[in-house]
Amino acid sequence: MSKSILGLFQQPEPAADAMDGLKEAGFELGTFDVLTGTPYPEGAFGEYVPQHRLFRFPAFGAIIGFTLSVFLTAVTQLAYPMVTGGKPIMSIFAMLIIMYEMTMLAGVIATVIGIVFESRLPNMQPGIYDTRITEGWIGVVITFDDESKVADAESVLNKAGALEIKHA
Amino acid sequence: MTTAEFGTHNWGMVVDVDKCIGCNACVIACQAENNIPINTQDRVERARSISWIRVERYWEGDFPDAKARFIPIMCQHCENAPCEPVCPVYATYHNSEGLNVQVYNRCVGTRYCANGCPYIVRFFNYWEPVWPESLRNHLNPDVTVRSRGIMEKCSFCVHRIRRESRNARSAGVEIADGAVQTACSSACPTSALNFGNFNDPDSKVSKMKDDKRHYTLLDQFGTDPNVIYLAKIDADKKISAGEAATHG
Amino acid sequence: MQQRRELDQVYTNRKLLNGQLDTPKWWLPTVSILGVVVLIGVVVIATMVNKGLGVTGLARPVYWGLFITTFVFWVGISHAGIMISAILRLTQAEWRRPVTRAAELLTVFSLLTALVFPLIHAGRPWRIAYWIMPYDISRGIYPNIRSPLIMDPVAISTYLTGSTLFLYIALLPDLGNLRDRTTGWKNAMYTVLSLGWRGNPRQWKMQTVGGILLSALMLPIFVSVHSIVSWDFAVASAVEGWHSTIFAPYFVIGAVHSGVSAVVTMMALMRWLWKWDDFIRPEHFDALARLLIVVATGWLAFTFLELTFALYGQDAPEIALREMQMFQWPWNALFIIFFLTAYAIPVPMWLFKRVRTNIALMFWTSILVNIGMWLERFLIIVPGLARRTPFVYTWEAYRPSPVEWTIFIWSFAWVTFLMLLFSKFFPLVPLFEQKESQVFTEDVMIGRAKIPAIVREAD
Amino acid sequence: MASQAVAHESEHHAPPPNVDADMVARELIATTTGASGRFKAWVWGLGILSIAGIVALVIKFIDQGDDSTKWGYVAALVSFLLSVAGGAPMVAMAPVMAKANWVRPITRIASLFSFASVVTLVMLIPLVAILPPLVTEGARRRTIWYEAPDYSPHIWTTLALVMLLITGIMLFYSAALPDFASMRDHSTGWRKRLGKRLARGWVGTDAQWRTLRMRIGMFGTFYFLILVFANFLFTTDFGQSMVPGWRDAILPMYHTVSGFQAGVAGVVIALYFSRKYMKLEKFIHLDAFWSLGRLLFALTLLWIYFFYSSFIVFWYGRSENDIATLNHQIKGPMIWAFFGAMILLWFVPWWILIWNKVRRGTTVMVMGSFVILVGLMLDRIRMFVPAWSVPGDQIHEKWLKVIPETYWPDIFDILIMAGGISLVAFIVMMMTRVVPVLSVWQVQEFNLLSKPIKYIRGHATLVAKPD
Repeated sequence: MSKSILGLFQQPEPAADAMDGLKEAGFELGTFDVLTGTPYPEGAFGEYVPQHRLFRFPAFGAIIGFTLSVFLTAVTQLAYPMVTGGKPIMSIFAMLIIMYEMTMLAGVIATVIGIVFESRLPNMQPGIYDTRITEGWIGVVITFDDESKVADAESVLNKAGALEIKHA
Repeated sequence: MTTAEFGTHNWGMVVDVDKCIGCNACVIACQAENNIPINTQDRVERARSISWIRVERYWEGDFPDAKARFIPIMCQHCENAPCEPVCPVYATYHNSEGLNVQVYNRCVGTRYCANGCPYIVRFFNYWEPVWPESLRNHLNPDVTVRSRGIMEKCSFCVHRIRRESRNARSAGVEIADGAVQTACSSACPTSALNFGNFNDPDSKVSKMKDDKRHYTLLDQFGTDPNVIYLAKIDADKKISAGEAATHG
Repeated sequence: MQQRRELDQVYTNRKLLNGQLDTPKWWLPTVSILGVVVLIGVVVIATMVNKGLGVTGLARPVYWGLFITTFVFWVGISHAGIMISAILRLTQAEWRRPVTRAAELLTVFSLLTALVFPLIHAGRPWRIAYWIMPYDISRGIYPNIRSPLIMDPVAISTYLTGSTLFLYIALLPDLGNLRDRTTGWKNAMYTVLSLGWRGNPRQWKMQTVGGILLSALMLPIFVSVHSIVSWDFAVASAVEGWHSTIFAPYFVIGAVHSGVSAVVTMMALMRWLWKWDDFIRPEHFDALARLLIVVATGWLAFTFLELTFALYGQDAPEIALREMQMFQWPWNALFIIFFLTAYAIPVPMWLFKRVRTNIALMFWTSILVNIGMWLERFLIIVPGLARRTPFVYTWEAYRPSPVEWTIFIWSFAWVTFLMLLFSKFFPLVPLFEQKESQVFTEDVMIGRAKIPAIVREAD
Repeated sequence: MASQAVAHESEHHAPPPNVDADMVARELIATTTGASGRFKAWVWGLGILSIAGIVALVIKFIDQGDDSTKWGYVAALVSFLLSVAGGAPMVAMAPVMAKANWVRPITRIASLFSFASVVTLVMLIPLVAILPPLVTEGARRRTIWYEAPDYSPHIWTTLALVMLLITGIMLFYSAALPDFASMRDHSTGWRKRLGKRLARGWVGTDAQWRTLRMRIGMFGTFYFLILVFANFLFTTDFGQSMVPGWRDAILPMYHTVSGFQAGVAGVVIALYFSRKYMKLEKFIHLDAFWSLGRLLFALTLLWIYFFYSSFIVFWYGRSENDIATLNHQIKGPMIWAFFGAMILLWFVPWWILIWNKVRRGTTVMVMGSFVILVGLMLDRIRMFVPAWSVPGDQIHEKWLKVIPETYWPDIFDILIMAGGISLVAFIVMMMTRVVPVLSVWQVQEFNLLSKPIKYIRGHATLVAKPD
């Protein structure tokens, strides 16, 4: 895994400064990221806004669930055409309810898969991290392809007032 | 949709209330024929007795000129049976001969069907049925002994229907009208209970059911029963126990 | 509504994780006592399955009794979770934050409990595999999907699966937090469970967007579940008092009423047991009580409609049924208690802010509501079945047997037991939401007035 | 339902800037004067249509006043108007209760609809005259008035609608006091005089504001209760009780909910046009449409839910009542209207409103709202026309034995319906000449309570939530 360093801040402002500094220092977006213990308003650190395709997942799941349910409900009735209470063999209005439930179920499951996938989890090598981030500290993590730029990254972090810099 | 129109048989019963004398012979016959557990005093008191057919008695008028009215009630084998669609396992459904059949082996005992039935003719087995030693050999081999935890009800003596149709098939003839008799109808001394095939226009029951006295129980539920009642004719006033009960 | 309180995050962690990081003194004794009760219940259930339903008080024509009532009751309670976490999330109500997880938890566990009752109330439970696992070809018969009893398991399992996943997704950041606070095998466990959560913008965005999306998806399920449960009853045209078109929304709003009350009860308990006075505050109870007033009044309107249109037909059996339900012993007593506890006592009390912000009073009133709502289900199901129609030749009223009561009590012990067990390993108050509300609330000075304000992201 | 989520895609525009209070007052007061030519033309057209409608109503009453089976369409119209004109002010109320900030600028335009309840009353008059009494030749028909006097339905429904009108106007007025004051201060001519008279010495002291808020809350609550009550009475007395055996407990709630749906749709339409043609973009932010869109979407789903939960019960129950009701209400001669309603009231709006992009825009939203209104009209027709076409000698049977011949609209009905609807539009348009279409003080409050801020590096809005 490539080299990466983590600068720790206690306040959002200096963290944001660090992010700006990194942009100016010519690090392209995506190579550096901010770690927080709570969600901040989007773009609060001037970080790049992550793109996602979450909305496709439920639609996809719903379609699968719907087709499955149509098949299931229709086949179970046609395979055993037993008249009950003078209801039609293909009782659409009874089928609708089960079709609805299965559609929603598949939609939800697909959404959850989507959430996990889109947040790039599970990730068993999370990389450089600090437990104080869940205590309100803010981490700015930079990953390098070449070792040369480590120094100016550190300088940027220090200039912004990083309380601590970790290497990994 | 109803199954009666595409089957060759549509078994049904015509009950002439006018002829019923309330002797309860049908009830006894049914109990004996269908291996129904003995209704001990305790079960009757706890409203857990099982009687596939019952004779209800109503009093009309006040003493001294009170009249007793009788009406035998068994499963009505409705075409639009409320009990059927609610069963999750098809344990009760409508077969092609117009019977509302109860498949004991499928039943899981949700008792939902009994909730749906307005005639209260479905019964639940709370305990494993037991018979005294002396009665062990009196059980009818043609009829399943129902284990605990399942529903049961009048089957129009389906085993007799099967037997007759087997005989007819082996003899290569149609089932003659009146060949099939349920336990209750064969036991009825006044032939108030008449069993037969409604799809055969010349059968006895088909002729009887067009009588102008005919009515069905609780018709406001639209169940379309296969048991037709013929109203009681009264010298002084034209009202039958059945109607009194129906519009009760 | 939400007073702003500066809470240091370290403090927040320590307080809200006190259940997991160190065990409270009362925890072990309580859990063991509950465990004993649960054990007794399980034994009783086993004996009932072994002996047969004769041990219950059921008798013709009342074929459904305490079990189905309690089933409906627990399904109703389960409507707390999505009501709180989904609807309030979509309406961006700030005060929902400390409540959401506990509510979702209540949903999951009460559904698990509710599912037990249809199983054990059947005559041959061991055969119910036939309609839970319907598609074994060896049996050669499929289930009858026209039956509401098939729609029930489908709907409830959908709801259960959905809320469980929802719960887990919302748990991820807190699992990461616990991972950072723990060591040893616990640390390993939380590391695996948190899937390597780090808290970068992408993950947080998925939390917010995904949370709202899931809420939007869960909402229709939430509505459908209790509607389908209500159709178990409403489709039976032969049962006066059941065959009413209003049942679906009527049951749903009743479920919300009882569910939200149950959440109030739980919040009070959490506040007392874990000493979370800083996080679960009077204004939360205040907000919930305001919500409850609206819900309860809506529910009352539906009750009124249900009654009106029951009598609307002016059929003799229907009127006889209502007469029994309201004026005959013992139903009349139950009916009076039901009305007093479900509406007449709590709602007028909630009108006063002093009551709304008094935790003890809220605790007791919310319990009252649930007594009333249980009675409501009982009064719908049993008198409806003990019909007053022609050809009902047994006018036997139904009296629950000790066995049924034991199993009824078991269900409560079971839910509490599961809750406490969960609380040992996972935080009951979502920490990150708590902190988020710290980040997202500020005070604005309008003139001299200090007014709490919320940061809304521009969209 | 995926896109019901309040996600915000990549576009990250800063929220629109605030407007200074004095500018708000000046510009909004200015909108009452200086109507464009197009506006005048519309007003004339609508006015003529309305007069034609009223005339047609009178003639129809003289001509066919004796035959109740011919009045189904008028009943449907009354129900439609009750839904739209009655439901719209609720849009002003419900979110206010929830302290939503986006609703503040648009409460006025919603509460203007309450004046249109006049039309509902006018159209109700002949119906009340024709509605058969509870007891006809000795037989009492099924109603909610079990043993009540014979004319209770007539009295109480009328009373409820009158109450609705009064409360609606009171709601409007109590919220409009400060605006009359600002008219008094900034307007000219008769508007100035009117403002002077109606402002009742409003200067905006603390006490006055407190009473104002109290009044709004009080009248809002009353209005809601009365609206539900009116829906309940109208659907039962003028709908269900006209059909033997029609017993649908959910119908009043169904009617109310679809009424809210129609009300929101009406508000969206009014909002769209006033925003477009009165240049109010900087007061009515897209945020309002966004929130209204979500509300409308939810109500659209509620419609199908309420409908299905009554339908499935009939479908399973299949007692004689149930079958008769289904055949009469749905499978009968009005099936075209039913399917039309189903498509236009649920299916099409559902597929329109499900998209975030649509709910962030205005044009497609307003189209969807029009679709909903048409669908609602069809829905009311399929409910009330069959109900009223039941011959008077059958309405106290136990259940409907034969499905009666339906009644097709004649020229009068068409004129009446067109007239009634255009009269509503006419009244609302005229009211915008009298008072500002957006409530001045609430726009100012909106700007006061929410201000765009720069949060660290990102854009956000800071919304104050006063208790």
